[in-house]
Amino acid sequence: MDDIRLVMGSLNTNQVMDQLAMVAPDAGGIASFIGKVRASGVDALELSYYEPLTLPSMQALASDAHVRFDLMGLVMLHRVGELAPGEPIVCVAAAARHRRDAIEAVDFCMDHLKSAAWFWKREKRAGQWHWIEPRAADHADLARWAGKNAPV
Amino acid sequence: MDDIRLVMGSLNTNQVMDQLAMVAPDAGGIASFIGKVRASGVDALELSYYEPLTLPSMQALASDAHVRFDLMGLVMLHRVGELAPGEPIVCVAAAARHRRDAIEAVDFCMDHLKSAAWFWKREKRAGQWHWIEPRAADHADLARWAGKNAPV
Amino acid sequence: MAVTIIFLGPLRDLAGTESREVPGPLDWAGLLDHVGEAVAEQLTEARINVACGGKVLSDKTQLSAQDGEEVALLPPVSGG
Amino acid sequence: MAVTIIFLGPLRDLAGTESREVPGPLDWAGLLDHVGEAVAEQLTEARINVACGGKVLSDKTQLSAQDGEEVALLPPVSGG
Repeated sequence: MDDIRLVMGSLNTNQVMDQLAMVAPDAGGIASFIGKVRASGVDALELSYYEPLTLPSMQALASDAHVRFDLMGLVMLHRVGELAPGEPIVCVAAAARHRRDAIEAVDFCMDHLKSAAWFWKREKRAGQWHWIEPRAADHADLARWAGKNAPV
Repeated sequence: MDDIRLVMGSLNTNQVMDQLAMVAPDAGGIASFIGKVRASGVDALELSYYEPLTLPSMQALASDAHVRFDLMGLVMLHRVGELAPGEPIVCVAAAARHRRDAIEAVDFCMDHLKSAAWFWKREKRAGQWHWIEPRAADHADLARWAGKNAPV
Repeated sequence: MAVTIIFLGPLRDLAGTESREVPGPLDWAGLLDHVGEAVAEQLTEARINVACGGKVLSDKTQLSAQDGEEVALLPPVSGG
Repeated sequence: MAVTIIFLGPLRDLAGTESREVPGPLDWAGLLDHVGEAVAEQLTEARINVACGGKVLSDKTQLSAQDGEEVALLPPVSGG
Protein backbone atom coordinates (compact mmCIF):
# COMPACT_ATOMS: atom_id res chain seq x y z
CA MET A 1 0.00 0.00 0.00
CA ASP A 2 3.02 2.28 0.35
CA ASP A 3 4.12 4.74 -2.29
CA ILE A 4 7.73 5.81 -1.84
CA ARG A 5 9.18 7.75 -4.77
CA LEU A 6 11.54 10.37 -6.09
CA VAL A 7 9.56 12.74 -8.27
CA MET A 8 11.19 14.52 -11.23
CA GLY A 9 8.18 16.48 -12.50
CA SER A 10 5.53 18.34 -10.52
CA LEU A 11 3.98 16.83 -7.43
CA ASN A 12 0.17 16.70 -7.20
CA THR A 13 -0.44 16.49 -3.46
CA ASN A 14 -4.25 16.31 -3.70
CA GLN A 15 -3.98 13.24 -5.90
CA VAL A 16 -1.64 11.68 -3.31
CA MET A 17 -4.16 12.23 -0.52
CA ASP A 18 -7.08 10.87 -2.57
CA GLN A 19 -5.06 7.79 -3.50
CA LEU A 20 -4.09 7.09 0.12
CA ALA A 21 -7.72 7.45 1.23
CA MET A 22 -8.66 4.92 -1.43
CA VAL A 23 -6.08 2.29 -0.56
CA ALA A 24 -6.76 2.60 3.18
CA PRO A 25 -10.58 2.86 3.41
CA ASP A 26 -10.65 1.63 7.01
CA ALA A 27 -8.19 4.22 8.28
CA GLY A 28 -9.70 6.46 10.95
CA GLY A 29 -7.36 9.23 9.96
CA ILE A 30 -4.84 10.50 7.46
CA ALA A 31 -2.08 12.87 8.53
CA SER A 32 0.10 14.70 6.07
CA PHE A 33 2.88 17.20 5.73
CA ILE A 34 3.70 19.14 2.60
CA GLY A 35 7.00 21.01 2.54
CA LYS A 36 7.11 23.88 0.07
CA VAL A 37 9.52 26.32 -1.51
CA ARG A 38 8.56 29.67 0.05
CA ALA A 39 6.85 31.98 -2.43
CA SER A 40 9.15 34.88 -1.65
CA GLY A 41 12.85 35.22 -0.85
CA VAL A 42 14.24 32.56 -3.17
CA ASP A 43 14.45 32.44 -6.97
CA ALA A 44 14.76 28.66 -7.09
CA LEU A 45 15.61 25.56 -5.08
CA GLU A 46 17.61 22.58 -6.31
CA LEU A 47 17.52 19.12 -4.78
CA SER A 48 20.23 16.70 -5.78
CA TYR A 49 20.46 13.05 -4.80
CA TYR A 50 22.63 9.98 -5.29
CA GLU A 51 20.74 7.26 -7.09
CA PRO A 52 22.29 4.19 -5.36
CA LEU A 53 21.57 5.56 -1.87
CA THR A 54 18.64 7.98 -1.91
CA LEU A 55 15.60 5.85 -2.75
CA PRO A 56 16.85 2.83 -0.73
CA SER A 57 17.28 5.16 2.29
CA MET A 58 13.68 6.35 1.89
CA GLN A 59 12.46 2.76 1.64
CA ALA A 60 14.38 1.85 4.80
CA LEU A 61 12.80 4.88 6.52
CA ALA A 62 9.34 3.69 5.47
CA SER A 63 10.06 0.23 6.91
CA ASP A 64 11.18 1.82 10.18
CA ALA A 65 7.98 3.85 10.29
CA HIS A 66 5.90 0.67 9.90
CA VAL A 67 7.77 -0.98 12.77
CA ARG A 68 7.30 2.01 15.09
CA PHE A 69 3.72 2.94 14.19
CA ASP A 70 0.58 1.01 13.36
CA LEU A 71 -0.01 2.21 9.78
CA MET A 72 -2.42 1.22 7.01
CA GLY A 73 -0.61 3.14 4.28
CA LEU A 74 2.34 5.48 3.87
CA VAL A 75 3.22 7.90 1.10
CA MET A 76 6.61 9.58 0.87
CA LEU A 77 7.23 11.60 -2.28
CA HIS A 78 10.30 13.80 -2.64
CA ARG A 79 11.03 16.13 -5.52
CA VAL A 80 14.49 16.20 -7.11
CA GLY A 81 15.86 18.71 -9.62
CA GLU A 82 15.13 22.43 -9.79
CA LEU A 83 11.97 23.78 -8.15
CA ALA A 84 10.22 27.13 -8.49
CA PRO A 85 8.90 29.25 -5.58
CA GLY A 86 5.60 27.91 -4.23
CA GLU A 87 6.16 24.36 -5.48
CA PRO A 88 5.86 21.39 -3.08
CA ILE A 89 9.23 19.76 -2.28
CA VAL A 90 8.05 16.84 -0.24
CA CYS A 91 4.76 15.18 0.67
CA VAL A 92 4.52 12.63 3.45
CA ALA A 93 1.12 11.16 4.34
CA ALA A 94 0.19 8.32 6.65
CA ALA A 95 -3.10 6.51 7.10
CA ALA A 96 -3.75 4.73 10.38
CA ARG A 97 -6.52 3.28 12.51
CA HIS A 98 -5.72 5.78 15.28
CA ARG A 99 -4.72 9.39 14.75
CA ARG A 100 -1.53 9.54 16.82
CA ASP A 101 0.09 6.77 14.78
CA ALA A 102 -0.63 8.75 11.61
CA ILE A 103 0.58 12.08 13.03
CA GLU A 104 3.72 10.66 14.64
CA ALA A 105 4.66 8.69 11.53
CA VAL A 106 4.57 11.89 9.46
CA ASP A 107 6.62 13.72 12.11
CA PHE A 108 9.15 10.85 12.22
CA CYS A 109 9.53 10.61 8.45
CA MET A 110 9.90 14.38 8.02
CA ASP A 111 12.58 14.63 10.72
CA HIS A 112 14.58 11.95 8.93
CA LEU A 113 14.03 13.32 5.42
CA LYS A 114 15.21 16.75 6.61
CA SER A 115 18.55 15.76 8.03
CA ALA A 116 19.17 12.02 7.61
CA ALA A 117 18.27 11.16 4.01
CA TRP A 118 20.57 11.39 0.99
CA PHE A 119 19.56 14.75 -0.42
CA TRP A 120 21.52 17.94 -0.96
CA LYS A 121 19.71 21.21 -1.25
CA ARG A 122 20.72 24.61 -2.55
CA GLU A 123 18.81 27.85 -2.92
CA LYS A 124 19.22 30.59 -5.48
CA ARG A 125 18.92 34.02 -3.90
CA ALA A 126 19.64 37.22 -5.84
CA GLY A 127 21.07 35.11 -8.68
CA GLN A 128 23.53 33.20 -6.44
CA TRP A 129 23.29 29.55 -5.40
CA HIS A 130 23.80 28.75 -1.69
CA TRP A 131 24.04 25.23 -0.25
CA ILE A 132 21.70 24.64 2.69
CA GLU A 133 22.64 22.54 5.70
CA PRO A 134 20.12 21.41 8.32
CA ARG A 135 19.47 23.90 11.13
CA ALA A 136 20.44 23.00 14.70
CA ALA A 137 16.70 22.59 15.33
CA ASP A 138 16.56 19.89 12.63
CA HIS A 139 19.28 17.88 14.35
CA ALA A 140 17.49 18.27 17.69
CA ASP A 141 14.21 17.13 16.09
CA LEU A 142 15.92 14.04 14.70
CA ALA A 143 17.53 13.21 18.05
CA ARG A 144 14.06 12.94 19.64
CA TRP A 145 13.58 9.55 17.97
CA ALA A 146 16.86 7.96 19.06
CA GLY A 147 16.16 5.01 21.33
CA LYS A 148 12.46 5.90 21.59
CA ASN A 149 10.22 3.06 20.43
CA ALA A 150 13.27 1.84 18.60
CA PRO A 151 12.65 -0.83 15.96
CA VAL A 152 13.15 -4.31 17.37
CA MET B 1 -6.31 33.90 7.67
CA ASP B 2 -7.97 31.29 9.88
CA ASP B 3 -11.00 29.30 8.84
CA ILE B 4 -12.83 27.79 11.82
CA ARG B 5 -16.23 26.33 11.00
CA LEU B 6 -18.93 23.80 11.68
CA VAL B 7 -19.84 22.14 8.40
CA MET B 8 -23.36 20.84 7.76
CA GLY B 9 -22.87 19.49 4.22
CA SER B 10 -19.95 17.55 2.80
CA LEU B 11 -16.38 18.57 3.50
CA ASN B 12 -14.00 19.04 0.55
CA THR B 13 -10.60 18.57 2.15
CA ASN B 14 -8.59 19.18 -1.05
CA GLN B 15 -10.22 22.60 -1.41
CA VAL B 16 -9.29 23.35 2.20
CA MET B 17 -5.63 22.51 1.57
CA ASP B 18 -5.48 24.56 -1.65
CA GLN B 19 -7.07 27.53 0.09
CA LEU B 20 -4.61 27.39 2.99
CA ALA B 21 -1.66 27.20 0.57
CA MET B 22 -3.03 30.31 -1.14
CA VAL B 23 -3.51 32.42 1.97
CA ALA B 24 -0.11 31.43 3.40
CA PRO B 25 2.24 31.53 0.37
CA ASP B 26 5.32 32.03 2.53
CA ALA B 27 4.69 28.99 4.70
CA GLY B 28 7.49 26.43 4.46
CA GLY B 29 5.05 23.69 5.29
CA ILE B 30 1.44 22.68 5.73
CA ALA B 31 0.49 19.87 8.08
CA SER B 32 -2.96 18.35 8.14
CA PHE B 33 -5.08 15.70 9.73
CA ILE B 34 -8.30 14.34 8.30
CA GLY B 35 -10.44 12.19 10.57
CA LYS B 36 -12.81 9.87 8.76
CA VAL B 37 -15.73 7.56 9.35
CA ARG B 38 -14.27 4.11 8.76
CA ALA B 39 -15.54 2.50 5.56
CA SER B 40 -16.54 -0.72 7.29
CA GLY B 41 -18.04 -1.59 10.66
CA VAL B 42 -20.45 1.33 11.04
CA ASP B 43 -23.65 2.18 9.18
CA ALA B 44 -23.52 5.85 10.10
CA LEU B 45 -22.04 8.38 12.52
CA GLU B 46 -23.88 11.32 14.07
CA LEU B 47 -22.20 14.39 15.52
CA SER B 48 -24.31 16.68 17.67
CA TYR B 49 -23.26 20.02 19.11
CA TYR B 50 -24.58 22.87 21.22
CA GLU B 51 -24.67 26.09 19.24
CA PRO B 52 -23.83 28.58 22.06
CA LEU B 53 -20.70 26.61 23.10
CA THR B 54 -19.33 24.57 20.21
CA LEU B 55 -18.06 27.12 17.70
CA PRO B 56 -16.82 29.52 20.42
CA SER B 57 -14.85 26.62 21.96
CA MET B 58 -13.24 25.90 18.57
CA GLN B 59 -12.37 29.58 18.15
CA ALA B 60 -10.79 29.63 21.61
CA LEU B 61 -8.82 26.51 20.68
CA ALA B 62 -7.56 28.24 17.53
CA SER B 63 -6.45 31.24 19.59
CA ASP B 64 -4.59 28.93 21.97
CA ALA B 65 -2.87 27.26 19.03
CA HIS B 66 -1.68 30.66 17.76
CA VAL B 67 -0.25 31.50 21.17
CA ARG B 68 1.59 28.17 21.46
CA PHE B 69 2.81 27.81 17.88
CA ASP B 70 4.13 30.20 15.24
CA LEU B 71 1.44 29.80 12.57
CA MET B 72 0.68 31.55 9.30
CA GLY B 73 -2.77 30.04 8.89
CA LEU B 74 -5.04 27.55 10.60
CA VAL B 75 -8.06 25.65 9.33
CA MET B 76 -10.37 23.69 11.61
CA LEU B 77 -13.49 22.28 10.01
CA HIS B 78 -15.77 19.90 11.87
CA ARG B 79 -18.79 18.13 10.44
CA VAL B 80 -22.06 18.01 12.35
CA GLY B 81 -25.15 15.94 11.61
CA GLU B 82 -25.27 12.43 10.18
CA LEU B 83 -22.28 11.11 8.23
CA ALA B 84 -21.89 8.09 5.96
CA PRO B 85 -18.99 5.58 6.05
CA GLY B 86 -15.86 6.97 4.38
CA GLU B 87 -16.83 10.63 4.85
CA PRO B 88 -14.39 13.05 6.51
CA ILE B 89 -15.50 14.13 10.00
CA VAL B 90 -12.86 16.71 10.74
CA CYS B 91 -10.06 18.47 8.90
CA VAL B 92 -7.38 20.43 10.72
CA ALA B 93 -4.57 22.03 8.74
CA ALA B 94 -1.87 24.45 9.81
CA ALA B 95 0.58 26.48 7.73
CA ALA B 96 3.81 27.62 9.36
CA ARG B 97 7.27 28.89 8.55
CA HIS B 98 8.80 25.82 10.23
CA ARG B 99 7.43 22.29 10.02
CA ARG B 100 7.26 21.40 13.71
CA ASP B 101 4.98 24.34 14.48
CA ALA B 102 2.61 23.13 11.76
CA ILE B 103 2.70 19.47 12.85
CA GLU B 104 2.38 20.21 16.58
CA ALA B 105 -0.49 22.66 16.04
CA VAL B 106 -2.45 19.96 14.20
CA ASP B 107 -1.65 17.43 16.95
CA PHE B 108 -2.71 19.93 19.65
CA CYS B 109 -5.98 20.88 17.94
CA MET B 110 -6.93 17.26 17.25
CA ASP B 111 -6.30 16.19 20.86
CA HIS B 112 -8.61 18.95 22.05
CA LEU B 113 -11.30 18.37 19.41
CA LYS B 114 -11.36 14.66 20.33
CA SER B 115 -12.01 14.99 24.03
CA ALA B 116 -12.31 18.65 25.05
CA ALA B 117 -14.64 20.32 22.52
CA TRP B 118 -18.41 20.44 22.72
CA PHE B 119 -19.36 17.56 20.43
CA TRP B 120 -21.25 14.37 21.10
CA LYS B 121 -20.80 11.42 18.81
CA ARG B 122 -22.79 8.26 18.24
CA GLU B 123 -22.35 5.39 15.84
CA LYS B 124 -24.96 3.19 14.23
CA ARG B 125 -23.86 -0.44 14.16
CA ALA B 126 -26.19 -3.24 13.05
CA GLY B 127 -29.09 -0.78 13.08
CA GLN B 128 -28.48 0.36 16.69
CA TRP B 129 -27.11 3.74 17.80
CA HIS B 130 -24.30 3.75 20.38
CA TRP B 131 -22.89 6.86 22.07
CA ILE B 132 -19.10 7.09 21.89
CA GLU B 133 -16.96 8.42 24.72
CA PRO B 134 -13.27 9.29 24.32
CA ARG B 135 -10.87 6.36 24.81
CA ALA B 136 -8.42 6.41 27.73
CA ALA B 137 -5.74 7.08 25.10
CA ASP B 138 -7.57 10.26 24.07
CA HIS B 139 -7.51 11.59 27.63
CA ALA B 140 -3.81 10.72 27.91
CA ASP B 141 -3.11 12.50 24.61
CA LEU B 142 -4.90 15.61 25.85
CA ALA B 143 -3.01 15.58 29.16
CA ARG B 144 0.29 15.89 27.26
CA TRP B 145 -0.43 19.59 26.64
CA ALA B 146 -1.25 20.56 30.22
CA GLY B 147 1.29 23.05 31.49
CA LYS B 148 3.52 22.53 28.43
CA ASN B 149 4.15 25.78 26.56
CA ALA B 150 1.03 27.01 28.30
CA PRO B 151 -0.49 30.20 26.87
CA VAL B 152 0.66 33.28 28.81
CA MET C 1 -41.35 33.21 29.39
CA ALA C 2 -39.72 30.15 30.90
CA VAL C 3 -36.37 28.45 31.35
CA THR C 4 -35.46 26.01 28.56
CA ILE C 5 -33.54 22.88 29.57
CA ILE C 6 -31.46 21.37 26.73
CA PHE C 7 -30.48 17.69 26.89
CA LEU C 8 -27.27 16.95 24.96
CA GLY C 9 -25.81 13.68 23.72
CA PRO C 10 -26.85 10.56 25.65
CA LEU C 11 -28.91 12.67 28.09
CA ARG C 12 -31.28 13.38 25.19
CA ASP C 13 -32.04 9.64 24.97
CA LEU C 14 -32.39 9.38 28.73
CA ALA C 15 -34.79 12.36 28.90
CA GLY C 16 -36.67 11.22 25.80
CA THR C 17 -36.60 14.78 24.46
CA GLU C 18 -34.16 17.41 23.20
CA SER C 19 -35.51 20.18 25.42
CA ARG C 20 -38.12 21.01 27.99
CA GLU C 21 -39.60 24.33 29.13
CA VAL C 22 -40.00 24.84 32.86
CA PRO C 23 -41.11 27.89 34.84
CA GLY C 24 -38.28 30.20 35.96
CA PRO C 25 -36.37 31.03 37.98
CA LEU C 26 -34.62 27.67 38.22
CA ASP C 27 -32.01 26.61 40.78
CA TRP C 28 -30.11 23.31 41.25
CA ALA C 29 -32.85 21.69 43.35
CA GLY C 30 -35.47 22.79 40.83
CA LEU C 31 -33.41 21.41 37.97
CA LEU C 32 -33.11 17.99 39.65
CA ASP C 33 -36.89 18.01 40.18
CA HIS C 34 -37.71 18.82 36.55
CA VAL C 35 -35.43 16.47 34.60
CA GLY C 36 -36.73 13.12 35.76
CA GLU C 37 -35.08 10.59 38.02
CA ALA C 38 -32.71 9.00 35.46
CA VAL C 39 -31.23 12.32 34.31
CA ALA C 40 -31.13 13.69 37.87
CA GLU C 41 -29.01 10.73 38.92
CA GLN C 42 -26.56 11.40 36.06
CA LEU C 43 -26.51 15.13 36.84
CA THR C 44 -25.09 14.58 40.31
CA GLU C 45 -21.98 13.00 38.75
CA ALA C 46 -18.96 15.25 38.33
CA ARG C 47 -18.57 14.33 34.67
CA ILE C 48 -21.81 16.07 33.71
CA ASN C 49 -21.44 19.84 33.21
CA VAL C 50 -24.17 22.46 33.20
CA ALA C 51 -24.20 25.66 31.15
CA CYS C 52 -26.51 28.60 31.77
CA GLY C 53 -26.93 31.43 29.27
CA GLY C 54 -24.11 30.03 27.12
CA LYS C 55 -21.54 29.81 29.93
CA VAL C 56 -20.39 26.57 31.54
CA LEU C 57 -20.86 26.82 35.32
CA SER C 58 -17.77 26.19 37.45
CA ASP C 59 -20.14 25.03 40.22
CA LYS C 60 -23.36 23.64 38.76
CA THR C 61 -25.06 23.50 42.17
CA GLN C 62 -25.00 27.33 42.15
CA LEU C 63 -27.34 27.35 39.11
CA SER C 64 -29.61 30.38 39.04
CA ALA C 65 -31.43 30.56 35.70
CA GLN C 66 -33.86 33.37 34.99
CA ASP C 67 -36.92 33.38 32.74
CA GLY C 68 -35.82 33.31 29.07
CA GLU C 69 -32.46 31.67 29.79
CA GLU C 70 -31.29 28.35 28.44
CA VAL C 71 -29.83 25.66 30.72
CA ALA C 72 -27.79 23.00 28.90
CA LEU C 73 -26.92 19.62 30.41
CA LEU C 74 -23.54 18.54 29.01
CA PRO C 75 -22.37 14.94 29.25
CA PRO C 76 -18.75 13.96 28.44
CA VAL C 77 -17.82 15.12 24.97
CA SER C 78 -16.43 13.21 22.03
CA GLY C 79 -15.51 14.83 18.73
CA GLY C 80 -13.20 14.30 15.77
CA MET D 1 37.75 0.11 -16.61
CA ALA D 2 38.39 2.57 -13.83
CA VAL D 3 37.03 3.78 -10.53
CA THR D 4 34.50 6.62 -10.80
CA ILE D 5 34.55 9.26 -8.05
CA ILE D 6 31.22 11.07 -7.60
CA PHE D 7 31.17 14.53 -5.96
CA LEU D 8 27.85 15.28 -4.27
CA GLY D 9 26.34 18.57 -3.09
CA PRO D 10 28.83 21.33 -2.26
CA LEU D 11 31.76 19.00 -3.04
CA ARG D 12 30.68 19.15 -6.68
CA ASP D 13 31.33 22.91 -6.67
CA LEU D 14 34.62 22.45 -4.86
CA ALA D 15 35.81 19.78 -7.31
CA GLY D 16 34.49 21.70 -10.31
CA THR D 17 32.98 18.50 -11.70
CA GLU D 18 30.29 15.93 -10.93
CA SER D 19 32.57 12.94 -11.37
CA ARG D 20 36.07 11.89 -12.27
CA GLU D 21 37.50 8.57 -13.51
CA VAL D 22 40.71 7.38 -11.92
CA PRO D 23 42.61 4.12 -12.34
CA GLY D 24 41.70 1.35 -9.89
CA PRO D 25 42.16 -0.06 -7.39
CA LEU D 26 41.70 2.99 -5.18
CA ASP D 27 42.40 3.22 -1.45
CA TRP D 28 42.06 6.14 1.01
CA ALA D 29 45.49 7.57 0.26
CA GLY D 30 44.84 7.31 -3.47
CA LEU D 31 41.48 9.00 -3.09
CA LEU D 32 43.01 11.95 -1.22
CA ASP D 33 45.59 12.25 -4.01
CA HIS D 34 43.04 12.28 -6.83
CA VAL D 35 40.39 14.70 -5.57
CA GLY D 36 42.44 17.89 -5.32
CA GLU D 37 43.61 19.71 -2.23
CA ALA D 38 40.33 21.51 -1.37
CA VAL D 39 38.20 18.36 -1.48
CA ALA D 40 40.89 16.29 0.27
CA GLU D 41 40.86 18.75 3.17
CA GLN D 42 37.08 18.40 3.47
CA LEU D 43 37.28 14.61 3.19
CA THR D 44 39.35 14.29 6.36
CA GLU D 45 36.47 15.81 8.36
CA ALA D 46 34.17 13.36 10.13
CA ARG D 47 31.05 14.98 8.64
CA ILE D 48 31.93 13.79 5.12
CA ASN D 49 30.93 10.20 4.38
CA VAL D 50 32.21 7.94 1.63
CA ALA D 51 30.23 5.24 -0.16
CA CYS D 52 31.73 2.51 -2.28
CA GLY D 53 29.64 0.30 -4.56
CA GLY D 54 26.42 1.80 -3.16
CA LYS D 55 27.28 1.16 0.52
CA VAL D 56 28.27 3.87 2.99
CA LEU D 57 31.58 2.91 4.62
CA SER D 58 31.63 2.78 8.40
CA ASP D 59 35.35 3.60 8.23
CA LYS D 60 36.14 5.58 5.09
CA THR D 61 39.90 5.22 5.60
CA GLN D 62 39.44 1.49 4.87
CA LEU D 63 38.30 2.33 1.31
CA SER D 64 39.22 -0.36 -1.19
CA ALA D 65 37.53 0.33 -4.55
CA GLN D 66 38.05 -2.01 -7.47
CA ASP D 67 37.95 -1.22 -11.17
CA GLY D 68 34.36 -0.55 -12.28
CA GLU D 69 33.20 0.53 -8.84
CA GLU D 70 31.78 3.94 -7.94
CA VAL D 71 33.09 5.92 -4.97
CA ALA D 72 30.71 8.67 -3.77
CA LEU D 73 31.80 11.56 -1.55
CA LEU D 74 28.85 12.53 0.64
CA PRO D 75 28.75 15.86 2.47
CA PRO D 76 26.12 16.60 5.17
CA VAL D 77 22.64 16.05 3.79
CA SER D 78 19.65 18.36 3.71
CA GLY D 79 16.27 17.35 2.34
CA GLY D 80 12.61 18.19 2.70
